[in-house]
Amino acid sequence: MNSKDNVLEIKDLKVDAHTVMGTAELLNIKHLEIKTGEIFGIIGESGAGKSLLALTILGLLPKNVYVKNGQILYKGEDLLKKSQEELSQRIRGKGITMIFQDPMASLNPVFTVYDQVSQVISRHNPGLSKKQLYDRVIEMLELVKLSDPENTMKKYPHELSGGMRQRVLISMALSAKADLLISDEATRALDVTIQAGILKLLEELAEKLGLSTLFISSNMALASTVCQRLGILYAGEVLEIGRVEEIIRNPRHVYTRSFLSSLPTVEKKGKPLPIIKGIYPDPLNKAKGCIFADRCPDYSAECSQNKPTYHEVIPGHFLACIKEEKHKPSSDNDMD
Amino acid sequence: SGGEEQQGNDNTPKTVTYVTHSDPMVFWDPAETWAIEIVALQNIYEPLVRIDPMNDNEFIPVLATEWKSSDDGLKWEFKLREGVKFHSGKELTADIAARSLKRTIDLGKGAAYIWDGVKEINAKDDNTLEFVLERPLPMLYIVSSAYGSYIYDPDLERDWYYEGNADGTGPYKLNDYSKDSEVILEKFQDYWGGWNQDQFDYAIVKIVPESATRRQLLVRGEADIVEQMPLEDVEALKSDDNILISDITSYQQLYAFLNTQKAPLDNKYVRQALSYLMPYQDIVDHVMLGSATQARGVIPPNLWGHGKDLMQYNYDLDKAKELLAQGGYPDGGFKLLYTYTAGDKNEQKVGELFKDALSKVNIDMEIRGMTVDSKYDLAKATDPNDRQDITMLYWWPDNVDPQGYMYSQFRTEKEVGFNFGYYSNPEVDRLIDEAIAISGTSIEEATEKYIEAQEIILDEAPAIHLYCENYVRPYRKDLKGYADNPAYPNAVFFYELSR
Amino acid sequence: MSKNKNIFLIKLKRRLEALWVFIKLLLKNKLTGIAFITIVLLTVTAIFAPWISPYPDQGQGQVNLEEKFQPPSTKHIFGTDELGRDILSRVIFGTRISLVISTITIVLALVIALPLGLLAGYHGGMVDEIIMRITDVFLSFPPLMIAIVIASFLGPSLTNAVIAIAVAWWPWYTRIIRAQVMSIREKPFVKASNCIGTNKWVILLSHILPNTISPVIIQASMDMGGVILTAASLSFIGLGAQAPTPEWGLIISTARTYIIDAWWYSAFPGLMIFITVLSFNLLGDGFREVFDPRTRVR
Amino acid sequence: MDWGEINLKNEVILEAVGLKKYFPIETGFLKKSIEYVHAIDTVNIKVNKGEALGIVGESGCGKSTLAQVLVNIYSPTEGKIFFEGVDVSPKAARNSLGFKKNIQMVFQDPFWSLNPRKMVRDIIMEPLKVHRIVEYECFDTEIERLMDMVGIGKKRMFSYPHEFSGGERQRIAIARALAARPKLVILDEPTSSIDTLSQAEILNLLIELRDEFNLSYILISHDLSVVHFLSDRLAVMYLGKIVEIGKTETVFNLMYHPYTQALMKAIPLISSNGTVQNIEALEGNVPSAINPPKGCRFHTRCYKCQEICRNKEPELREFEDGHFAACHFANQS
Amino acid sequence: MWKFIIRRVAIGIFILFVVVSTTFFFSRIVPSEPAQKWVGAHATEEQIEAAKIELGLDKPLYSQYIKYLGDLLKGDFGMSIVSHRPVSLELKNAIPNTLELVILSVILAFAIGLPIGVYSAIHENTIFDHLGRFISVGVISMPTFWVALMLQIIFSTKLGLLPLTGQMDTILKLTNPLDKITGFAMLDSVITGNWRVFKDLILHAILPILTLMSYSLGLTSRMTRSILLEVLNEDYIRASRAYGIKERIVIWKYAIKNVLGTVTTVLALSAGYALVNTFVIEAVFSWPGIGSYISRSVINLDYPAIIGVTLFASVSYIILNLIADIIVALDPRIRFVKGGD
Ligand SMILES: Nc1ncnc2c1ncn2[C@@H]1O[C@H](COP(=O)(O)OP(=O)(O)OP(=O)(O)O)[C@@H](O)[C@H]1O
Ligand SMILES: Nc1ncnc2c1ncn2[C@@H]1O[C@H](COP(=O)(O)OP(=O)(O)OP(=O)(O)O)[C@@H](O)[C@H]1O
Ligand SMILES: [Mg+2]
Ligand SMILES: [Mg+2]
Repeated sequence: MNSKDNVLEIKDLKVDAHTVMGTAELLNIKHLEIKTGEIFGIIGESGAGKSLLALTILGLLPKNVYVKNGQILYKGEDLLKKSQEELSQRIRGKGITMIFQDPMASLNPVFTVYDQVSQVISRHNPGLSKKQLYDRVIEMLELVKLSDPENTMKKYPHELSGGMRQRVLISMALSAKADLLISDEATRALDVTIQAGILKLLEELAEKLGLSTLFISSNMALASTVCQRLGILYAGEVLEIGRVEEIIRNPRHVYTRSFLSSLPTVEKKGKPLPIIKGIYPDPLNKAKGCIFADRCPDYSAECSQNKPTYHEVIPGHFLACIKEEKHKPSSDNDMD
Repeated sequence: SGGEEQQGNDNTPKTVTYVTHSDPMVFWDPAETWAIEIVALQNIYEPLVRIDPMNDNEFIPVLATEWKSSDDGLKWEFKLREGVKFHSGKELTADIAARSLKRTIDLGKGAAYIWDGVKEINAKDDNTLEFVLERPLPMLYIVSSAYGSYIYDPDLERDWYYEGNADGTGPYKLNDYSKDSEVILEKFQDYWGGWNQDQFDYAIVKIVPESATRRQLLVRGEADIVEQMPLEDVEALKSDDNILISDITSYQQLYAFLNTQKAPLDNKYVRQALSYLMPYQDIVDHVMLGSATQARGVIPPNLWGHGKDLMQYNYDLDKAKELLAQGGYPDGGFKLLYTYTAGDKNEQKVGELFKDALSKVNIDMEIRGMTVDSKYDLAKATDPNDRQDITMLYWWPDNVDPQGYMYSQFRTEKEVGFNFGYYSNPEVDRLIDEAIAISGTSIEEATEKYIEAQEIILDEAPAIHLYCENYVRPYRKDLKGYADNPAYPNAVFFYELSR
Repeated sequence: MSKNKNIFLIKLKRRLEALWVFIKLLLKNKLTGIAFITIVLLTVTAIFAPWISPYPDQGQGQVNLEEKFQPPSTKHIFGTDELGRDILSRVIFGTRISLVISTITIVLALVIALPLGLLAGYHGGMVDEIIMRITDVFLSFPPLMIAIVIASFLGPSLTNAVIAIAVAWWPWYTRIIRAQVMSIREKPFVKASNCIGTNKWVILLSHILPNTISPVIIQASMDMGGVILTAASLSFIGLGAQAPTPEWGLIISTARTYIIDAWWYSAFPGLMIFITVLSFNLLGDGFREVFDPRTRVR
Repeated sequence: MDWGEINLKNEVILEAVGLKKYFPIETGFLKKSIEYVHAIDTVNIKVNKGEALGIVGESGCGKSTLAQVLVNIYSPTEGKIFFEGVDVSPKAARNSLGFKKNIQMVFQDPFWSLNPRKMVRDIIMEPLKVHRIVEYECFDTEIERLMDMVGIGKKRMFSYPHEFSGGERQRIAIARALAARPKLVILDEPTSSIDTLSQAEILNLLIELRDEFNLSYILISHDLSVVHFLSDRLAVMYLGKIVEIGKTETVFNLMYHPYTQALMKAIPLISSNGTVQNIEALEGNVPSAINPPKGCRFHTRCYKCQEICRNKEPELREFEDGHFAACHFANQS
Repeated sequence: MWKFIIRRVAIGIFILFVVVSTTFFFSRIVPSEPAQKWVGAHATEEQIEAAKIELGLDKPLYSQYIKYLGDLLKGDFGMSIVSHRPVSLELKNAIPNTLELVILSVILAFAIGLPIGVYSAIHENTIFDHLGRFISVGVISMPTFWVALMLQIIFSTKLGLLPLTGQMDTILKLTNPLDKITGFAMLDSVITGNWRVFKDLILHAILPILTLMSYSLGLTSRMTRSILLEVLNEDYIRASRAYGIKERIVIWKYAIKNVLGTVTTVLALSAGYALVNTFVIEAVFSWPGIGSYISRSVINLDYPAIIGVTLFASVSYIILNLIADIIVALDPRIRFVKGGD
């Protein structure tokens, strides 16, 4: 694979945190790449480390969280080697940008929409005249299909509805013309009926502007509607990566399989759902071996000995499981 | 502005600075003043005569130049000095003087009672003032009193004074007053005594509550005279070459009154025992650092009426134990309340030492610092059992006469005034009354009566007589003419000073 | 019955375990740890003052005139005062006074504040309105000012100072407790008890009350310092403790007269106040950190 | 009134008629201008014995308020509630222990649904004590039984809530609800704060328990698949009103109300064969519950909107047997 | 907005009313005879009776109370029992001196404390942060009167750099008299261009200001730090960083504006504390302000004076809080409280 195809490539990334209770191992990602122009989804439960991954890429980790080792290559450059200054100058906004999960919390409550959008635009286009700036703001707000931008931009975030706020945020994220957009559960705080609109917009913009997108979500169904490839994140580790159809129809990791099968779908009504016992791993004391070992129905002693290697099972489909290495995966759907 | 600065330096007036511990300006009306206003007012207002106790009670003419009394002692005449002007420019006349004293008497405030027994005050002519008395009085002592004796302009209103004004005949007039900060006096060009060039243009009374600060101001030369210095500081200042210490015996004596109407101090033996338990020597040595003498009787040493041969209690633990046993408290075991004026370090330390001494005979004592008013309120509670057991009181005379010491503190009272021992002995009352009656004619005879009364008081011990203190006041060596006059406590006569 | 005793023991054990975990967490932060140890030491000092202080009698007021104004030395580590008393002993006995008055004051303030805060927060409506308006009046002024005014009306004494400070302080707790009650009241577990049909007083006392204490503890530990400062200020201006009580503020008030020749006399008691108040403030910070869920990871 | 006696004649366990709940709120800075949040506005529902009624709707449409009015955490502004045919609208009736015992609730927030300062034993004991379900001596046996039932080892009786995972806490909450031996359990988004794997366990448990004790459920969720999975009948709420109610399957298939259609289309679902339905957006924003739109509340966002919709509020009309919808143009596509 | 201000003012007036009434009744309950005090210890019964009439103490309590309220409205706080001068007159002279100290110390505390807090927060858990925190907790843990004494010892006694006490040099006052225009000495010296006096005033004010400042400084920097830390953790700060906004703007524009509201409240609070601390330290510095005034009045139980100062402090505190509230209410988050959906 040519790394030129990849807008982002993560290698051997380990992220830890100091906490009052001790050191927490939050992320441990062997390998992950986002191809130019694709929408790549990261799926994981709450607390899996999705937001942390996004923040690591942008170099915006909270004070007590730090990168232990690894590389994050953005167009071949290692972001982890860059200073905050450089990240702020060259990468954030211009190269990589992000939409946060809570549109209310992500807009500064004491500034108007215009203040906030224009600040981003003028940061990346120094030397714009007042008039030009004004026009650009309107242009950006129109891009995200905000109705009546002239009025909207005079308002404070409180005066906007959730959907409108999220649109403003997207317009800010796009103002700098980045080529990688991270959407961290951009629709989680929105009503379902609004959510669909935002998703459509993201899809459209990605296409129109040629954006690569890292789409973070906890909702597999939602991610499946927009993404081309999916990565399954569990307790900070990527267990499986593959094309959407492959992941949904033919999941290879026990966790992915259990996850899908435990979803109460229409067809399963009334029947007992298959159950996976056990609890989500505690980042403060993680298992040495496979992270899913203690809940895995296929558990055998060696699972808790070593970390499974991360390997490609079929082209473009990666997996971290000792069992699957041994028995070649069957290509049929073995879900109930 | 450089020139301006130069000019400022050239014109620097001659100033003298006297630093006091609290704002002296409380009562502005000269008829009313009877406390520390004296610090400033003695320089603004003048009496007829002043007394110099350091010089065998010599009387110094001030506004009066001559005086004489009739043979029966019931009429006195004072000749007023001529050409005396008020700061306002008004001329002093006998009529003004008479009316001002009458105003003082009529208002009845402050120390007006010193004129008790004066029947009439007349202006016989432009500069002769006549007093007609009910009984013979020591008139010179009265007109030289520190309070209540000022001659002022009787036509001015009380309100005018309280707006912060003053108008007297004294060498200095009021220039500026800022509360809690300073009183500035400026020389009165037309003063009858005239001026020489060494005298000061301005006299500043600066108010600095912290003693440590007062000391530093003095050491740095920013102050010329300071008052109310802790004796420890005075000790330290003695080694400073630029500073002299004025240390004179005063009339100010400290008493601890014992509540004679409340158990257990209603018992004479217990009171005597307490008198033996007071560590007099320690107090003189360590609280007063030697600037005091142990009291002998009620009346201080330099005042007539003092008994040189009166008995003194001294610290004697065994005797105290004996007396306690006699009084029915062989093991102590009671609790006393000691009240003093909050902020008075000496009274406080006396309390701490006394408490320590009492603890040796198993008597507990609570020391309570109170504001003057609440201390008096408690001392005057209707039921004697609600009152304190021991309370501290300083006494000093308004004029140089022992009457106040005896009459106010130990004569039977219907309403509690200053007799905080609540002491009542008809014999003592009789002696005091007789002494007062004859004090205008024969000081010797009066003294005998007073001594007799003191003997009884010492035996019955309604009060512990602690010490007569010295007025100790450090001042800059280059200040000339400074002499403390205990008859005018805390006052400094700036006119006499020069550099 | 033995089974009940058993259960009681198990519960006690669990509670102690929880406390132990809490203390361990608290001590993780070095500064908090030091503060905690300092406070433990101060408390021990206060309790065992007569045994710890080199001259216990002098600590309580016995004079020793031969040794006035001794500078710090091996014999008198903090020097002596104007009556020859050992300042170290005075300061040690002062620990007792400061800790006792601050504890009493805060307990007193809480005794007033708890019922009112609970009532206002839980009941709401008119009761709440009245209680809150009263606290508004008090909260409109710095506590020291209220204390000065009250103490000057009551007359100077340690007891009156305690009363005055408590009067100045309770509204702060009322407000904290009320806010906490209002937020806890809306929590699902309270609603669940409601559904169950638990008596509302039981809900208030056994569900809501225990959950209001953490902010109160944070505030109280900070206030221990605040009260010590206020009490010292009152004593300093003559509205608090009376001689020869070894109250720190009073000692400094006396000592300031001798500040030029005997710096140790005012410096050490001041330092003692500083250390004590600082420790309580740091402990309060530590409590806040440990109680704050954001700084803990599940 | 004897609540212990079951009224056998009536199959309906709970019925609410014309239920309204307005929350007064202070707007502006002066207290005077009090406005009302019309959290639920004239709602009629019935729950039959042994049945699970699902309620779905967007955030803020009044689902939780409805639940809390039914269990008497809030008193209704208007309307009547009947439990087993008995009018429990008077305050005294609603507050009586007998009524409270019969209807319990499980809350969404797994962290705050249990008192963090109490041990599991005390938490589960609370209803036992209040309702004297068993003798005092048998408390521990009963607690062990309940813990066993929801699948928490009885060894953890003396643990504090924070020592459990979200899923486990929800089970303890369920155990507490069942300790009172209620007839109706209201579940307000019982699984939306826990992970998918634990959710499956809870759902299974709920089904098991229902069968075992013949419980009735009201299940509130915004996750359609959960509601579909568990409920027999389904109510769709919009801005404090029920816009469609009927058998779950029917609602899913017929979707008489345009809002139901929009809601269904907006939620992506994975079917077991791995197909993912595409989602469609509904334009416009949810209007404020303080000043709900006149006429049909949905008219501001409805593609079918006509003049009548702006003026006249549609009634719930019965379309199939037991299937109601409130739309003027319900059966015109 | 206006409604809000009116409501707050109404509450303020209500609080004042309560304070006035309580102090009034307090001063009548306390067992002490004002008339006796008025005329002094030597006075006769008749004089006391006369004084009672002069002071209006012969009337029933309620009419005394009404008269008292009426007098207050006219700005008449009564006569000082000790000095027999109108309290309002004495206050009029003292207040500007105290306010000068309070205002300057609060401004300085803000100007220094805010940057310390910000810097501390930005560099969380670094040495600087620890130091900054320690200093800010430290200064609020020191008794102000002790700080005053120590500063005097260091800067005045030992180093001799600054004047020990007082507001200005007396001799300078005689040679360069200062015209009273506003009553605020420093302001007057600036207005009249009297620079020598100005310099002298500043030198005298340094130590008291430093003392008063210490507490406010600690409070401000502590508060700024903790709130800024909270704000910096907010998504909108992370978001603006993610858009590549310059760090300087993120902190000093985006974050700080969210902090200012609370810090303003703290500022009002600390101005109140500074005002009350003058009660303790003005005597130490012989500063002719209301602090010296009340500390002496307290010793003398001069109720009219105590009440006068209390009322002044109350009014200032209430006004300060009002201003803080209004500033906070200008925050759009609060302004649009109605808009929540
Ligand atoms: N500052 C921090 N210090 C320590 N641990 C943290 C910190 N921030 C997050 N974590 C932990 O890291 C893990 C991953 O957090 P993260 O916010 O990335 O989860 P997420 O997948 O985004 O979850 P959600 O869906 O709830 O947003 C969690 O266990 C969380 O507790
Ligand atoms: N105690 C209350 N006081 C005032 N308004 C309230 C109160 N509780 C709820 N509301 C309002 O009532 C409306 C309905 O709230 P409710 O919690 O019932 O919605 P919901 O459907 O449960 O939403 P969600 O899905 O977000 O839980 C909302 O607008 C809410 O703001
Ligand atoms: Mg997240
Ligand atoms: Mg809800």
